[in-house]
Amino acid sequence: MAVISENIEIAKGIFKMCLSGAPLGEAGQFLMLKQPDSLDPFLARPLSYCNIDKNSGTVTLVYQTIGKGTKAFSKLKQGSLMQAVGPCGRGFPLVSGNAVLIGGGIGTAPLLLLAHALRESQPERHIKVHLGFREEAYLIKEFGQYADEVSVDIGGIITDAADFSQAAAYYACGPEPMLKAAALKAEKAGAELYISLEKNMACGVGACFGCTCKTKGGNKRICKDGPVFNALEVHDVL
Amino acid sequence: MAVISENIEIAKGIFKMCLSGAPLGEAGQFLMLKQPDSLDPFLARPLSYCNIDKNSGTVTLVYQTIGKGTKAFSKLKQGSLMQAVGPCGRGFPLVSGNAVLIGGGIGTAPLLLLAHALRESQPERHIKVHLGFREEAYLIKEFGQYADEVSVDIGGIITDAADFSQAAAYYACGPEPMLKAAALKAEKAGAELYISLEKNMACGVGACFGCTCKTKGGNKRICKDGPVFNALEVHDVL
Amino acid sequence: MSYEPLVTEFLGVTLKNPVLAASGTVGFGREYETLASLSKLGGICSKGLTLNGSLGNDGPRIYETPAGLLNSIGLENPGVGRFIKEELPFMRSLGCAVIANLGGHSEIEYIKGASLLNDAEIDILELNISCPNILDGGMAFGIDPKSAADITKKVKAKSRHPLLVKLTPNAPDLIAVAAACEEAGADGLSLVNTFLGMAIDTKLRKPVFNNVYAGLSGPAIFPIALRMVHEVCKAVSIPVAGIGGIAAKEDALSFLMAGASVVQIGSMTFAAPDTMAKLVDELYDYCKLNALENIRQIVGIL
Amino acid sequence: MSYEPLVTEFLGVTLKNPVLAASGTVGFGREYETLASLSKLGGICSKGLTLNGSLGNDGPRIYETPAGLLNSIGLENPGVGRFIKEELPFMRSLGCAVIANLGGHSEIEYIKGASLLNDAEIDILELNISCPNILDGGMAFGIDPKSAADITKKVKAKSRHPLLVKLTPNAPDLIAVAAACEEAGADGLSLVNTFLGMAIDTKLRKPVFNNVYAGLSGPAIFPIALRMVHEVCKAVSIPVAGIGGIAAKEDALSFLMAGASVVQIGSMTFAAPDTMAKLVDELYDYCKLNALENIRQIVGIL
Ligand SMILES: Cc1cc2nc3c(=O)[nH]c(=O)nc-3n(C[C@H](O)[C@H](O)[C@H](O)COP(=O)(O)OP(=O)(O)OC[C@H]3O[C@@H](n4cnc5c(N)ncnc54)[C@H](O)[C@@H]3O)c2cc1C
Ligand SMILES: Cc1cc2nc3c(=O)[nH]c(=O)nc-3n(C[C@H](O)[C@H](O)[C@H](O)COP(=O)(O)OP(=O)(O)OC[C@H]3O[C@@H](n4cnc5c(N)ncnc54)[C@H](O)[C@@H]3O)c2cc1C
Ligand SMILES: Cc1cc2nc3c(=O)[nH]c(=O)nc-3n(C[C@H](O)[C@H](O)[C@H](O)COP(=O)(O)O)c2cc1C
Ligand SMILES: Cc1cc2nc3c(=O)[nH]c(=O)nc-3n(C[C@H](O)[C@H](O)[C@H](O)COP(=O)(O)O)c2cc1C
Ligand code: FES
Ligand code: FES
Repeated sequence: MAVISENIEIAKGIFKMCLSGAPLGEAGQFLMLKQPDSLDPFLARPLSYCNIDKNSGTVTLVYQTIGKGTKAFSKLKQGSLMQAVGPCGRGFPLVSGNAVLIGGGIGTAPLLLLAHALRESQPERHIKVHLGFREEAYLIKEFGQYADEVSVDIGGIITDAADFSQAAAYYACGPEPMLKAAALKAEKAGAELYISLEKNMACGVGACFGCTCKTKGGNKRICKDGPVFNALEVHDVL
Repeated sequence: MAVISENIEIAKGIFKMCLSGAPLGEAGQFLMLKQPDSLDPFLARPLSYCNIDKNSGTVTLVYQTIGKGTKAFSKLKQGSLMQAVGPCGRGFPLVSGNAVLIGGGIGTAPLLLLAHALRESQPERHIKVHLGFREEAYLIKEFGQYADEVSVDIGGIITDAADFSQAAAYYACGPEPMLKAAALKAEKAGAELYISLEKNMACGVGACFGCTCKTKGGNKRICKDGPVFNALEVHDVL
Repeated sequence: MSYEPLVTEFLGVTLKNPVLAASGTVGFGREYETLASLSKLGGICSKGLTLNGSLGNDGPRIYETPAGLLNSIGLENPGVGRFIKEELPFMRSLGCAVIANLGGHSEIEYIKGASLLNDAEIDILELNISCPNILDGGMAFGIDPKSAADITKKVKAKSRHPLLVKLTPNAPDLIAVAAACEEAGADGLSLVNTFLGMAIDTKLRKPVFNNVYAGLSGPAIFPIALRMVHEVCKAVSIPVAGIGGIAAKEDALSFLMAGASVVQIGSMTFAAPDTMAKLVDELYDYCKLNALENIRQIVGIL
Repeated sequence: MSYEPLVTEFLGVTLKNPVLAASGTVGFGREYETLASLSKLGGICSKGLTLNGSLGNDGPRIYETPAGLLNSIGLENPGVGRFIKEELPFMRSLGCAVIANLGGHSEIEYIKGASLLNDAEIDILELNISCPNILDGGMAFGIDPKSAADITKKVKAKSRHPLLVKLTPNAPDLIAVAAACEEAGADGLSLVNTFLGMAIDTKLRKPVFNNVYAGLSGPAIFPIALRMVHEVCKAVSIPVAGIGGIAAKEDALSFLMAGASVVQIGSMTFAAPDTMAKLVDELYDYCKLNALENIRQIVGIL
């Protein structure tokens, strides 16, 4: 059982939760989180690793309050227990060379650990981050720690800002229309793009076939075979 | 919606919760309490007023952790909201003259407010309190504020200690076997005894007929017509 | 003219809104009058009545379950006569529609009860042929299409009130029962009553309830109740009152979209007494936000 | 000799304990091997297999409900052949009993699937005539006593494995189906599969699931499932596997006391993967504390 060491609102409706004792994982992987001893909500909620401090073993999650589950999370106090199953899924491949990260809204969360990991794995590469928000930006300072350039857009269309002709690999996470636009642009430019998909989940570990999506390589479980896919593989289903 | 201003363990498995903004009531009445926004547990839990500070409007409840509901209560932090419906039921009549209060285990809780009320309504009367506990005593100091004599018994049979020939009225709250023994002794001695009954409740306000008990005067709803009854009235059903 | 998007015609009765209190969960209105703002509602259903009244079942009557509860009240009620004298005047004073829920152990008891209610100023008669907690009668009438149609026809013949027949989800062929009741003259159907369930006291190694089985209600049953209401609404053309596990606005909207003209809220009132009043406000806001002239525009929209 | 109060004979198979993982909730064991300590269990049921495999249903497949969930997986599976080659060896390596759950769209598909499984080292064949999520076949076979008996008899004739027939709570007359399956040669019955339920996306004003209806499971259904298992256990004399909403020890004990010889845990594994392993420990402690020589002493004790 993990313990909540911090749980604060960092922007309107956006919370940061720090856990100690949670399983550690890679950028793009996620945890299935649930308040123990309550059947309401019944299912665990998937949240991506936003950052990990390997020294202290602290996992940071950043989440938006949407419905019942995330609202209940936001009310938990420091010291509360949290059931954390993971690391779930396959994360972002760390392609060597320059990288461009494109995040929309709460989709920025997993990209922070990705920037962190890209920087660590290849300190000299250039990392550019495009972040788009509806109203209020967050995590900007944190991205500054790892990225060379961070451009922030509020209210616009973030994929318009990105140039798909420069980097070795592109990574996108955010709402489906954004992913779709990115996938189209990347395909046209022949760029390598990895995107993170979402679907309602029951088990989160690949056992229930509840989150299957159609890909070029047949049915894939988003929770186990994803959530990160090469955009070419899932292009049709977006 | 009431707010929790304090929620601490005062003895093993016994918690004291203070609420501000909860409806006020009389000794022997109770509140139907529920954590808002959660369906687990589904029903509200009845807890008796243990004390009331009329100046600050603070209600004190003392409860034992039994199952799901009370365990969940024990985990709530200061500042949490609580749905409090009440005041429910009819409380203890404040018979004038000397009084003897007999409490077993968590049944002592409502007797504290009773001692308080008896003292206030007739400052010169003599109030004797017998308290019995399985293992650990609690609320003893608090009873000392209002009662002339407080006798505490651990592990014994509390009704054996009480003399039913001296006071104007007797009040008992505790496990059913204790109430039964008290009712028998009181009847023999011709003493006036009021007891507080318990039964699983759904509404707590008299609407569902879920807590009916048979009395000499016909079916009575424990939540609305009780929980306090003259022992003679319910003797047969104990 | 003011904007009144919630006004609903139901069985010829004009309701302020389509939110009703389900039978057995608000007694005869007194206890929840203020707590649940009953006068704000479209209507309230009385506790199930029987001709001569009843003391109800012995033993435990309430048992909490995950997101619901089992009950075995057994129709404790003062009888139709005393209802009319002692309870109805108060119910009427609330200013919302009054629905009398009538149970019974035999055909003759139903018919006499319904006849007696002809003397009473109620808006709708809800025929409860679905109570699982009495051993003879009750649900037995609602299990089988033929017996359901039979009692519906006979009560309809005697009653001057619009007739709402309340169905049980425990019927082997619910759609056949619904169709049979429509055919037999029911003016509307309400469903679901409680699901037959069980609880065991594992310490005592015996059933919790004296009757062994009891009725399950509450949010737990919502997905099944919704499916049944959807099925029945497609099968009949009389109006339906959707019941079962409604906890919040989304649930009520779901029932309406599935085809129910009104909804009844039961168990959730125990958990949060302001549920129904809040729902009325939220449905109003929903209509406004979605520019609906009347809530009926979403009824059966699926 | 050591104290082994949980060892259970079931359909001629010796199980370490009466705690099984329900079909469809642990896949073929790989993903939950460590998380759910599968090798500690009495056995695990495979995901529902069909002769030639299936890609499952399109659209949303999972929808949370109060204390439960609706699913519309639609039997996504690799087919019996690939199961035997690719999944069974791993399942066998877990060291608990292996139950193959077999679904189908037609009689011939069931029979061929069962025949193919004669080549496989499984302990029990669970005949799934209760899946509500495929449009033809599946539950259709389990709704009616005659068709249930028919398919049971035919599969029994072809299969060399002990036959557990999994029943649907959506059958109009569940007891008749159970009795018919017993009569037709079933060695045991498992129940319940999921309840037909519905969810509506009120924003889109359409059903959440492409198939409109889906299967409800989880603690929400526990009281109804328990009642059904109790009814069936009284009606048949073959062993029963009790399924439906088990979340904790009390629930499992309730099923056993109602007459089930073993229990299967499904949805709760999603919510808390250690549920089944914890249950094994707790049942052991229960036996010890209550001085039971074997857990079977409480089976059907009501
Ligand atoms: C792999 C993955 C990683 C994610 N990482 C993050 C993150 O780091 N931060 C963050 O804020 N959100 C993240 N999400 C989305 C997050 O899981 C949902 O917002 C959350 O489950 C909503 O739960 P709720 O109870 O608040 O909402 P409700 O709408 O009440 O949830 C009802 C049901 O739908 C599911 N659901 C609702 N929205 C989504 C969604 N977008 N994706 C998957 N299931 C959903 C819930 O899990 C639940 O089962 C991630 C989703 C996935 C699949
Ligand atoms: C009028 C009244 C006043 C009470 N005052 C107090 C008090 O001041 N302090 C205190 O500690 N306890 C009091 N109780 C008992 C308290 O309500 C129960 O201990 C509590 O409801 C148990 O809930 P649970 O979820 O912890 O237990 P669970 O056993 O999980 O509860 C399951 C269900 O049974 C009901 N239930 C269980 N035990 C009782 C009981 N003894 N009486 C009524 N319903 C019960 C619960 O309300 C719930 O519906 C009072 C009970 C009544 C009826
Ligand atoms: C305690 C209780 C008592 C009930 N009594 C009656 C009754 O007398 N007559 C009736 O037709 N239905 C009765 N019902 C059924 C409800 O009216 C309703 O059909 C059912 O509870 C499902 O709705 P819900 O899930 O919103 O509670 C009762 C339900 C409960 C919980
Ligand atoms: C996601 C999911 C998939 C399921 N797949 C199958 C299946 O393939 N075959 C089957 O017989 N039952 C299947 N079931 C039904 C379960 O085995 C079980 O009967 C049901 O969920 C009730 O138990 P529970 O409440 O413990 O989950 C499935 C259930 C769920 C939730
Ligand atoms: S959520 Fe179960 S397989 Fe993905
Ligand atoms: S609990 Fe409803 S009448 Fe007492």
